[in-house]
Amino acid sequence: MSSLSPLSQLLEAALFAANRPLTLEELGALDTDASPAEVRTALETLAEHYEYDGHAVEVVELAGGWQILTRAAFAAAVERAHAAQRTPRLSAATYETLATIAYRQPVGRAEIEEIRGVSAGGVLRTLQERNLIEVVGRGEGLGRPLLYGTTPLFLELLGLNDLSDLPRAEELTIALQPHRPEMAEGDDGGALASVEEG
Amino acid sequence: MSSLSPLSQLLEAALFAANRPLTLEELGALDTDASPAEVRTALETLAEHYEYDGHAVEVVELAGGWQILTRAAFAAAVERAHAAQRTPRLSAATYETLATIAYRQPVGRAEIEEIRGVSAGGVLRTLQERNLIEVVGRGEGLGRPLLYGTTPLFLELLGLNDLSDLPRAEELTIALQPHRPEMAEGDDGGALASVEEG
Amino acid sequence: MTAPHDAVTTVPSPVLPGFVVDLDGFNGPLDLLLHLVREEQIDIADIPVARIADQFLAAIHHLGLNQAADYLEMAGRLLRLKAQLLLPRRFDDEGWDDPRAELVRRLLEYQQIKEIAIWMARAAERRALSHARGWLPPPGEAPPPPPLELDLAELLRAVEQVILGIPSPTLHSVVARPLDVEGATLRVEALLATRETFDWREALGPHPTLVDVLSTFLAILELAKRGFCTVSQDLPFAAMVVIRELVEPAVPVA
Repeated sequence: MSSLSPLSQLLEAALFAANRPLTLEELGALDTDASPAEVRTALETLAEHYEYDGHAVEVVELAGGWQILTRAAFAAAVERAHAAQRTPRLSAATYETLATIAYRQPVGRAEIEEIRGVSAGGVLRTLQERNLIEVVGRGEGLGRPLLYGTTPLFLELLGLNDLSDLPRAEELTIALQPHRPEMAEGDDGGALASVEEG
Repeated sequence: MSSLSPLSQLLEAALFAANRPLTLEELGALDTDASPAEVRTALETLAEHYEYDGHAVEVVELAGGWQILTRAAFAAAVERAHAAQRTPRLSAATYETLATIAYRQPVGRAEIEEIRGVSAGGVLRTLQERNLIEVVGRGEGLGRPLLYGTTPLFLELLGLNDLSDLPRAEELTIALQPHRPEMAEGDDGGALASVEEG
Repeated sequence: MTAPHDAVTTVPSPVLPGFVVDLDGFNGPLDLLLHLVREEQIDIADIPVARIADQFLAAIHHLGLNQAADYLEMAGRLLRLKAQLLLPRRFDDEGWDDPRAELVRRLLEYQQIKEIAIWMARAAERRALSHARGWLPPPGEAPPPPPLELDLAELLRAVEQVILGIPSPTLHSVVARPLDVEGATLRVEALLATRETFDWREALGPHPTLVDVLSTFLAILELAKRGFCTVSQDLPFAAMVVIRELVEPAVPVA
């Protein structure tokens, strides 16, 4: 495999110097003469280099940007050496709230509470503090409630590139009653449509 | 050049993920079967790999231990691009957040977001990076939120001597609406009323 | 992306025999209700409300959740639903809306959220196996960023934008002007020196502000307390009249 091009080298340096995904725009600023297509090609060449050489790190496209990450196979070793800690797990209630926001955004607290059937104040604050959701505007109506949406960090947390990587409504199993699938399918449509509208 | 050995891969993953340089001893814990000499050889092989392919990063041994670093030539280029990306002007949203902090300090993120109705995380970071605001303490209440205030640089850039040189809140409406001089006749109620209209 | 089909079947079932369930196992009344429905192998579209309502009440009692507002609200809904279904309806009533429809919709919707939540948890777990760059060397000698421009007029325009954007009168605090009781006292004393009685408004000065009014009022009350004057009102809500009191021994008493 040939040596890395100067552009690939620049991109590699930038990706190594960041601990978050860098957008194509940010990467493009490294060499203003390079077109977005050239930047993308250089990134792909870089990724191939890491692949080909059997490196323990890889160049991945994530959360709308590019990042170098260690390969999953080495997670145990990295943690054993206490070189890095695994991010703490979130609670089921937190994931439910995140799921509601991800599919319904922009969405207000009242709607989140209606869907989950429990008050959401504490969880919303925690999610905001962790920068997984953010206020994206205000709704109409009484008191003009704050509306929430997910952040790029949310995509990073799940390892997604964008929101369309979330399971589509029709990929979900809604059936509560496996012995009566026709029932479930019928009701599926209704509930799914409501999610897709959101 | 042959692919990286499993030990070199382990070392690479750990060096990449660690938040500090790692000592030979720490690296040795990755594979207890490997002797210190083998670890050192594997590190040197890893370093050669990065050398051979013309990578923008290098594996180096410094006082504190082993680490992967961006090569100096590329680090400077990355820094330069990063600095060039900053525009000398602030966006409208940034100005509004700055205005909120200037008049409400010390003020927490939640209050800023409540007043502006949008998420403030990114803007706060930008303002902090530019040394226009700083953390001035912690508030009472849940999670003891960080409180922000303006910096001396903020005053310097505006050509103000101190914060009392900022127009007072009740003068502001008047100053901003010179075509409505009758406002000036009113007492504090005038400023209050105009706020309530908003 | 794994097929989500196995996701639902592997939902950790916190259930022990009967209603003995893990307190932390439920994320709200819908979760508990969904659990009961599943446990009873009930068709979600045809929930026997009376039975489920009783079980729900028993369960929250058992779990000590009968003080939790979220659960109580659901219990109330179920009991209302139970009562509605007890009302007689005609056999030929084609326009009958199943009062359970709303509950069914919410349960299905919630189940969907639960499934997505499980998918997300798994995605996050996979992602957590990869580590980002940990140690970042301190920035080198970067050229200074271009000098920042900051403009006071622009800042003030931004203040107005912020004020306009506030939806309700949440901004109550106006920078307080200190009351000038001392100045007001001087004005009242000057009037008392020359006049035996006067309308208190005369002591306000030209173009009085709210602050002037309050200052003068306090000044008059203070002088009255110290015995320099009395205050009277001819009628309720009529303007106060200030009357000089003769306290100085030097002043001859008739």
